[in-house]
Amino acid sequence: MILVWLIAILLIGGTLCWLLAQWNKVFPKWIALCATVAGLVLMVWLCLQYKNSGDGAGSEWFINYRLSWIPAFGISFHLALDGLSLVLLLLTFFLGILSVLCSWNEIKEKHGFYFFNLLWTLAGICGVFVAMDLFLFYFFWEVMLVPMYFLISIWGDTNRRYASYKFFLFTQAGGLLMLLSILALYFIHAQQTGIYSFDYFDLLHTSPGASTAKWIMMGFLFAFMVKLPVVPFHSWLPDAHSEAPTAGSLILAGLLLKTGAYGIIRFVLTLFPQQAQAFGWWAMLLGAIGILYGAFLAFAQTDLKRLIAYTSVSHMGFVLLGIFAFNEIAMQGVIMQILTHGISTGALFVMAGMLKERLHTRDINQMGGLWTAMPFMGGAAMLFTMASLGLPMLGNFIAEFLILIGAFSASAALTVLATLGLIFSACYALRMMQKVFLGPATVTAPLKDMNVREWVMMSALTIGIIVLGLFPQPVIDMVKGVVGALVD
Amino acid sequence: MHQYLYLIPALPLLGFLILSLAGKHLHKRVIAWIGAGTIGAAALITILLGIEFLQSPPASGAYTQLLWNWFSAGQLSVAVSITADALTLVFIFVITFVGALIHIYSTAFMRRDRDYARFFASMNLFVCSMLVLVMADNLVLLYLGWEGVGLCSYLLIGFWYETPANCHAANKAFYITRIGDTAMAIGLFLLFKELGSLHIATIIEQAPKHFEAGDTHITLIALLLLAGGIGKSAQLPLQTWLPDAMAGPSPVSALIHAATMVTAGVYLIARMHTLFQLSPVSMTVVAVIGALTLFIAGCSAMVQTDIKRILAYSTISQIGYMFLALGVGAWSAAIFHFFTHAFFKALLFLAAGAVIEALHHEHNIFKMGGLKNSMRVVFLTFLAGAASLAALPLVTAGFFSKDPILWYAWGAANGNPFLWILAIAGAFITAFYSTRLMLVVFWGERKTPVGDHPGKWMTVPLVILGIGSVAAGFIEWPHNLVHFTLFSEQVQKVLPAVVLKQNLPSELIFQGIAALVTFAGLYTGYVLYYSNKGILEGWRQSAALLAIRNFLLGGWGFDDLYHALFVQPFLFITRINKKDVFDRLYNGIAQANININRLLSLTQNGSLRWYIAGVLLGILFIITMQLL
Amino acid sequence: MNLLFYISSFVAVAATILAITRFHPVHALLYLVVSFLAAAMIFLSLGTPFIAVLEVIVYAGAIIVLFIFVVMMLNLGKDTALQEKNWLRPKVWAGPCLLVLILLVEMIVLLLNAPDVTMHITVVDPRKVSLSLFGEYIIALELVGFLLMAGIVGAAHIGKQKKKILHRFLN
Amino acid sequence: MPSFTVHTVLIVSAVLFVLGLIGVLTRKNVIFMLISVEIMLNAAGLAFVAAGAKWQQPDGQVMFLFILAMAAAEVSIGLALVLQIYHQHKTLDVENITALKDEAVDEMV
Repeated sequence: MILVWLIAILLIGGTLCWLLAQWNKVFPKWIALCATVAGLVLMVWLCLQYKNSGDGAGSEWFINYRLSWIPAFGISFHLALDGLSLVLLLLTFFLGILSVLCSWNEIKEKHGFYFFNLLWTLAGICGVFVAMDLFLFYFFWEVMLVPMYFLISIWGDTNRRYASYKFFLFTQAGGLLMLLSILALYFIHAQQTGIYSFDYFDLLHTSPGASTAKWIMMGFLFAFMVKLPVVPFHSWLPDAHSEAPTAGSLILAGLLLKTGAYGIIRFVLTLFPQQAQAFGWWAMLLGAIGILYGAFLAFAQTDLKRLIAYTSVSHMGFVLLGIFAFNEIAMQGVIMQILTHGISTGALFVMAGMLKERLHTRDINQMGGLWTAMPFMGGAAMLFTMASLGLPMLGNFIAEFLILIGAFSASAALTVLATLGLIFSACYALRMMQKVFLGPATVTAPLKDMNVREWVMMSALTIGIIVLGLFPQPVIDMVKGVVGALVD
Repeated sequence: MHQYLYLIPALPLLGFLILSLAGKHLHKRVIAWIGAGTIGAAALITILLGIEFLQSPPASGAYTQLLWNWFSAGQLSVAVSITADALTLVFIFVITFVGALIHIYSTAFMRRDRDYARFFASMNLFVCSMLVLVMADNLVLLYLGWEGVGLCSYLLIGFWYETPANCHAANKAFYITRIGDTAMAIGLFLLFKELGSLHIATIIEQAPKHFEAGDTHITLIALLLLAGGIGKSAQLPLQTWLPDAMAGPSPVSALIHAATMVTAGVYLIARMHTLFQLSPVSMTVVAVIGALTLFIAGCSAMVQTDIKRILAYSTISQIGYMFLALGVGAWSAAIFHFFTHAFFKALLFLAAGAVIEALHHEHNIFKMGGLKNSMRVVFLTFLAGAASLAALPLVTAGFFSKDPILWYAWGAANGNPFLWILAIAGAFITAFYSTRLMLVVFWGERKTPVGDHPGKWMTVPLVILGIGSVAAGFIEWPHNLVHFTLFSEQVQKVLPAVVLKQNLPSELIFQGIAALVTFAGLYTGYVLYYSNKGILEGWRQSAALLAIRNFLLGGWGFDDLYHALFVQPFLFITRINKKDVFDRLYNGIAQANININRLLSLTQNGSLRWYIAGVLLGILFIITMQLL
Repeated sequence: MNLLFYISSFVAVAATILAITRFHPVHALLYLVVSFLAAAMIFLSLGTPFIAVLEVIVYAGAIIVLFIFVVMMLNLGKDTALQEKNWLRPKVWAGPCLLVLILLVEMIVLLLNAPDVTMHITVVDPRKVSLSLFGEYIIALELVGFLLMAGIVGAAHIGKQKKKILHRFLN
Repeated sequence: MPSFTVHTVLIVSAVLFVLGLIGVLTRKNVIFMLISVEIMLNAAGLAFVAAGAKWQQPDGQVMFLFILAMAAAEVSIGLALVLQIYHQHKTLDVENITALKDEAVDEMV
C-alpha cells in the first residue's frame, strides 16, 4: 500500500498545485516541495526497513502489492519493490526535490500547470520503477512522457517546439514497439497456458519460439535503447535536454534516461535471457560506440546544455556496455552509474541553469573567467566536471571502473575501445571547464555567487557524489540480491 | 607511532577541506599555518615513523592499516587500506619533508597572490593524493591517488587561470597523462582478469606462480602499466607536457613537476617489479625508453633559454636515468636517484623561483646575469643544486646516485654498452647545461636590476634543501669505495638486489670515466659560456647549427608531430560532425515526410470533379482487382 | 410484363441520356421526370407497385419540384445553358466517359460471371414491406427519421439568407 | 419475347448508374451535378428492388425506402447549399468553388 501512497502523493500534489495556483502563485512550489520531501522521507524510512529486514541478500521482493484492475483482460494493479527499485526510487525523490528547488525562481508563468506536470512526470517515473504488470508499466511509461512533453514545449527555450516534437516522436515510436511486444507476449502466453495475463511474474515463464522471442525482445530493447539513449537513437536527447527548462533537463538526464536502463535490466534480461545473451556482443559494441561518439560530439558543442547532453550519451554507453557484459561486477557498476550519472549530470544541468539565469545565454563562447566572480560555483563545477570524467573519489569512478573491469572479461577488445572514452571524456570536460570558468574574465556584469537555495542544492549533490565515491558499499549491498539473480 | 599511519595522508586532507571550504574567510597568516602546518605535522609523523622503522622493523616488513572496505562486488574486493614498507617510507619521507619545505617557501612566495587559500588547498590536496598513491595497498587506491595528483597538477599548472596559455598547458598535461592513465587502467583490467585480485601484495605473490616468464599476457600487463608510468613521469613519447607545465608557480614545479608526482611512474614500476621481472621484453623497453629520454631531453635542455624549461627538460632527463636503472634491474639505484633528485631539483626550482621573482618575473636566462653577489644565499644554494645535478664526484648527492646507474647500465645483467653510451653522453650533457645555467645566470654583467630579495621563509628551505643536495648522498656509497649502504639495505627488503654480469672490468674504471666525462662537460660549458664566448658567436652564424638548435629548442618536434597526427584529426572530426550526422538522418526522415505531404496535398486541390474522379478511380481499382 | 419491362428500360435509359446531355436545366429536369416515370414502370414490372407509386410521388413529384423551385429562384436560364454549352466539349467529357465505360464493362462482366436466373415475378405487397420495416428494420427506420429531421433543420438553417460569413478557418 | 432475367435488370441499373456518374463527372453546374446524383441514387434503388424481387422478399423495398428518404434529405440540404453558394459566390460553377484546397504545411525542420 505504501507504494500506492508514494505515487498518489505526487499525483494528488500535482493536481493540487494546478487547482490552487489560481489563489496564490506561491502555493504550487511549496506544495510540490512538500510532496517530494514527503516522498523522500517515506523512501528513507523504507530503506531503513529494507536494511533491517535482512540486508536484501535474497532476491525476494520486499513489498508486493497487487490489486485487480481490469480483470477481463488480465490487467492488474501490481506494484512491487526490491533493492533495485528502492535505489532508483531514492534517486527519483532526491532529484525530485532538487528539480522543484531549481525551478523556484526560474518559472515565470503558469506556475500551477508547471508543477502539475513536474509532479506527474515524477509520478510516472516512480510508477515505471515499481510496476510489475506490463500493461501498468506501459501506462506509467506514457504518464511520464506526456507531462514531460508539456514541460519542454511550454517552458522550454527558443527552439522548444522542435525539441518537444522530436522527444515525443522518438519516445513514442519506441513505446509503441514495446506495446506491440507486450501484446505479442501476452497473446503467446495466453495461447500456451490459456490464461490472459499481463502480469510480469506470469509472463516470466512464457517461452515463445526462439526467433519470435528475438523479435519480441527487439521491441522491448528498442524502446529502452531510445530512452537510454543508444547511438544511433540518441538524436532526440541533445535537443530535448538543451531546450527543456532546468528542472526538465535534470529529470530527463537524471531519471528519464534511467528508466531505459531499468527496463533493460528488469524486463529484457529476465524475460529473454538467451536472446539477450546472443545480442550481447552487439549491444556492447553499441555501448562502446556510444561512449566514443558522445564524447566526440560533446567536445564540439558550443551550447553548454547541449554539451552536457552529449556527455550523457557517452555515459549511457557505459550502462549498455555493463548490462550486456552479464557479470556481477559490471552489473553493480551499471547500477552505480545510474545513480552517479543522475547526480553528476544533474548537477551540471543545475549549474547550467544557474549560469543561464545570470548570463541569459548558453553559449560557452560568451562565458569565460567566471571563477573570479563565482569561486564557489567554480569549485562545484570543477568537482562535477571531474566526476563526469571519472575521477576517483567521486561516484562515477566506482561505476565506470566496475563496468569496465566487469566488461573486460566479457570482451576485452570492446572494453579497450570503451576505455578510450576516458581520454575523450577528459577532452570535453576540461574544454567545458576552460571555456566557462577559466581563462580571462569576459563578463563585465556583476555576478552573484550562489545564494542559499543554490548552495543547499549543490552541497546536497556534492555530498551525494562524494559519499557514493568513498562509501559505495551500502548501495552495492542493497542491489546484491537482484544483481546476483540476474547474472545467474 | 605506526598506529597513526593514517594521519599522514589525513592531515593534508584536513588542511585541504578547511582551506577549500572556509579559505575565503581566513586571514593569510592562518591559511599559511594550516597549509604548511598540516604538511609539517605529517612530515614529523613520517620522521618518527621512519625512526621506529629503522629501530624495530615490523615483522612483515610493512605497517598496514585498514581504514574501511571501499567496495566489493563479485570477486573484486577493494579496501581503503594503507601500508608503509621501506620503499613507501622513502617516498613518504620525500613527499612530506620536501613538501613541507616547499610549503614553507610558498607561504612567502605566494604572499601577494589573491588566491592564497586556493593555492594551499590545491597543494595540500596534492600531498594527500600523492601520499595515497604511494601508501595504497591495492592498485585501485593507487589509481585514486594517481588520478588525484593528476587533478592537482592540472589545478596548479592552471593556477593563474586568467592567462589562456596556462590553461592550455594545464589541459595538455591532463590530456597526455590521461592517455597513460587509460593504458594503465586497461592494464589493471587485464591484471584482474588474470589474477582475480588487485591487491598489490597478492599480485606480487601470485604473479610468479600464475605466469611463466615472458608470457604474452604479463608482457602486455607490464607494458600497459609502463604506459601509465610514462605518461605521469613524462618519458618518451609522452614527455611533451612537462616543459609546458612550467606555467604553474615555481613551488608547484618544485613539488609536483620535479620532486614527487613525476616520479610516480618510477614508484609504480618499482612497486610492481615482480611483473616487470617476469617480462624481459618490458624490462628492455623500460631501459631503452629511459636511455633515449635522458638523451633527448638532455639535448633539449642544452639550448633552452627559459630557466624553468631548462630545469623541466633536466627533470625529464633525470627521470630517464631512473627508468634506465629500473630497466636494467637496478631497483634500489633508481629509488636512490629519485631520493637525491627530489632534493636538488626541488632546490633548483625554488631557487629559480626566487631569482625569477627578484627579477620581476623574468624567465629568460640571457636577461639575467651577475647575480653572484647580489643574491648570495640563492647563489650558494643554486650552486649546490647545480653541482649535484651535474654529479660532481664525491661531494654531491647527485654523484652518489647517478654513478651506480651508469655502472649498472653496463654492468647489470640486463645492461648493455649502448645504454651505457647514451647514459654517459647524458652525463656529459647534464654537466654542460648545469654549467651553462650557472654561468649565464650568476656570472657576467647584471642585465636586470634586482627587485625584492627573498625573505627568511624562502631562504631557510633553500638552505635546508641545499644541505640535503650535498649530504643526502652520504647514506649510500658505492661498495668499492666505502662500505656504507644504509639506503639500499633498507630498500632491498622490498626490492630485489641487482644482478651483475660475470667477468666485468673494475667498477673503478667506470667511475673514473664518469668523473672525467662530468669534468669534460663542465669544461666545455666553461669555455663556451665564460672564457671564450666567440666560439658560440661563430656557431650562431651557421644556418645548419641554428636549425639544429631550433629543433632541440622545440623539443625534437614532438609537439608538432602530435599536433599533426592526433590533435588536428580529432579537431577536424569533431568540427565537421558538430551537427551530428545522425541528426541529419532523422531530419531527413522528417523532411521526406514533409515532401510526401506536399505531394499528396496536391491531390487535395479543392476541385469537386477531381475528388469524384478519384473516387471513380478507386472503384475501378477495386473492381479490377476483383476481376483479376 | 416482359415487354413492359423492356420498353420502360429503354425509355429510362434514353431519357437519362437526354437528361444528362441537356444544357438548359429545365429541359434536363423534364427528361429526368420521364426517366423517373420509366423507372416507376420498371418497378411495376418487377412486382413492387408500392415502390412504383412512391417513385412517382417522391422522385418525380417532390424532388423534381424542389429542383424546379430552385432553378426558378436562381433564374437559371439561358446563361447557364450557354455556360454549359461552352464547357461541354469532347475534351472535357471524353476522359470521364472512357473511365466510366470501363467501369460499366467491368460491372457487366462481373454480373455475367454469376449464374443467371429468370425473374419470377410475384407481388410483394406493401403490408409485408411495412411489417418488415417496423419489425427488423425498426432501428434503421428511427435513424432515417433522425436523418430527415437533420435534413429539415439543416436545410432550414443553411437556406437562410444571411450575410457572407465565412468560417473562421476560411478567413 | 424472352422472360427477363436478374442480369437484365441489374445491367439496366448499372447503365443508369453509370450515366449518372458521367453527369456528375462532366457537368460544371452544381444543379446538374445534383440531378446526376439523383439518377445514381435511383439506379442504386433499382438494383435493391431487383434483388428483393428476385428473392421475393420485402427487404429490397425497405432499402429503397431508405434510399428514398436519404435522397430527399440530400436534395433538401444540397439545394439549400446551392442557394447559399449562389448567394456567396454569385456562381454555381464548381470550378470556382475551391475552398477545400489544402495549404502547404509550414516548414518544421
